[in-house]
Amino acid sequence: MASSIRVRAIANGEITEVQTLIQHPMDSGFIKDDKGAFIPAHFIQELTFEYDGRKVFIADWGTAVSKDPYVKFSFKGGNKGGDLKVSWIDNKGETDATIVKIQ
Amino acid sequence: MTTSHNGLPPTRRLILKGAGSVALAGLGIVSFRPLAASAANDTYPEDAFRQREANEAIKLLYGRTAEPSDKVKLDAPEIAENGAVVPISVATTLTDVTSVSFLVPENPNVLAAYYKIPPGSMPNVANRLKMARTSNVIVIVEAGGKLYSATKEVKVTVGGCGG
Amino acid sequence: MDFCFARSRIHLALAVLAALALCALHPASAADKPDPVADAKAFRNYFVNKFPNVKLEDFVNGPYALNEDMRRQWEQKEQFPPYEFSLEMGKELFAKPFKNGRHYADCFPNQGIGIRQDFPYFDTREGRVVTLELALNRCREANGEPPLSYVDDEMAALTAYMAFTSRGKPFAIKVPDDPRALEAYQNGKRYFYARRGQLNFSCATCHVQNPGERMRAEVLAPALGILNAMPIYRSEWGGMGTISRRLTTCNSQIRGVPLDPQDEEYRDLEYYLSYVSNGLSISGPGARP
Amino acid sequence: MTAIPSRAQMRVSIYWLIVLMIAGTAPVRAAGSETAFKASYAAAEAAEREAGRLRNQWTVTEAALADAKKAADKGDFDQAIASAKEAEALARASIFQAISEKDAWKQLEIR
Repeated sequence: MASSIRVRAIANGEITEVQTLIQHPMDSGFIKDDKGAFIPAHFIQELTFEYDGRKVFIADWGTAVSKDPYVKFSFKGGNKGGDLKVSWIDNKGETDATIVKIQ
Repeated sequence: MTTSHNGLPPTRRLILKGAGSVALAGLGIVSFRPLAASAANDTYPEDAFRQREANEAIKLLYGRTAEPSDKVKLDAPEIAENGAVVPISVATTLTDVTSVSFLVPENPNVLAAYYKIPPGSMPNVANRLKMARTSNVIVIVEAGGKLYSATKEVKVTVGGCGG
Repeated sequence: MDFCFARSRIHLALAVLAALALCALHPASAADKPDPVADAKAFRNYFVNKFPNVKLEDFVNGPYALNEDMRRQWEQKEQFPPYEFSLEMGKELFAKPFKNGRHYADCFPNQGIGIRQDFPYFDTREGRVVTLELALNRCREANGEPPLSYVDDEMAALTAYMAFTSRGKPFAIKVPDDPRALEAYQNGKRYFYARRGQLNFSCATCHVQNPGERMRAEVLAPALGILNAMPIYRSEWGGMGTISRRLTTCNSQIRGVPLDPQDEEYRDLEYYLSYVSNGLSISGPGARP
Repeated sequence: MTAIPSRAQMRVSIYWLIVLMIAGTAPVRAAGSETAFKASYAAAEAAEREAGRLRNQWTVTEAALADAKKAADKGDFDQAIASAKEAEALARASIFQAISEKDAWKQLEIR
């Protein structure tokens, strides 16, 4: 299975800009299916970015983050070719993680 | 399947977290403000995410109130092209920012996202949020231990006629 | 909202009838021989004159060409478009061999890369319009695979990938010198302008007379360039959707019972509508609210 | 191809449609019987089939037919007949639309 996580991390001088898109339903629990039953909430709760052994960004998400969620942030000190680790855990305890090279 | 990011299976991680706080509370070490998270605190603010009132969510998240500030620039559309995916971002000239949160008071759960900004990371964040209906969007920037906010109304035209 | 004014189906039907009765008093002029070249010119001129501030090549971006606030949202989403996953799926599906070892690529010129702008075409051997969706399923069937649903994710992903490899290439639809081709073209044109459904709308009611206006929550796209962006990822669908899916939902929205996907009338419609956008670039897969 | 109706024919069909629609909206005073329902339903179905042959059915017609059937299954024949008559009126309106649009579409064409 391909990773659920897509990352673009680009270093420009001392600042690295990181954009991430994750394949996830982000079901809010407030939507009904075709049969009128509520689709249970299923959403990423925490998304963590680590570089060089330190956390550079932590996203805590609720049910209002869009399907296939996206987030952009930037941090100082990232080097081209350095490893950025991205991982998430959702409310059902499912997880995924990936490591990408900063470009 | 990959493992959880701290190497523990997720259920175990949650149990440990719960057990830890009970134990510490029992020893009387922790004053009862476990929900007033800061960037150093890694817990998921579950209760804040369940709130239906913006003030309640903010109180649970930070334990204090925010002041509007023109140093917080909230960018959101006038009219959301679709409430399912509304691009919203914040930028600020404030220094020592430790967290950023987005709230949508008209959503069933008002707190949408809470971002912890460790030292060395920039206080500029863009994300895409769901909006159930026309609402203010509130962004709160926590900087130097104080809270600053900006608010903008986003119109959401819901498709269909309700029937 | 205009769409909601009539709870009573009967009252609306009466209104429709009144409108139709008025139309009947002014019979249309006699049909001339179809002239696709003149049609395409008139079609383009109409939109260029209606929207003098929109660059011709921007019409392929649909409502985003007409509405600044929406355009900004679109551009922000395009930084990392939500259709990325569908596009990847399309690429994988396209490369995956059939059970007999052959590939989609074997069914198309140039291995299927950069050819979206040539669809639909009129097959003079069979005497009918062949769309890209139809060609993909025929390719499957010729290789012993069951056809895909025309309205599901896999077909959407495949056509998204094929459109993506064709971005920037101008539509190059041909109406060959064959009376059947001209007839198909004319049939597509008729379908485009004919009113249908209880709301008594034609395709043109929305996409010729009212592009840029809001209908329910949507800003209507101009008909010029509308297929160049197909398939489209719609936030409303939370996924990529084919031309077939869009046409059938268009019909339901005006309270008409949709035809079967890839029905002759839909294929002819696609033929006509693509032809009159000749020269405008493929921009698909597109993103729409 | 069906012949394009003359204006006189159209006027006749408009007349019938209005009659049918008034019938469809007027409350049925006498208790509806199953036999009366079957007749109304068959007429509605026939009209909807004709609309299908002209490739111009309306979703609301289908909904009214389904309503009629549902009411009949519950034994509410007054409601079932009313829905069937509504379905027939809608189907006839869609037939009329299809026939008149065989020519009327040209008025919208960009030239």
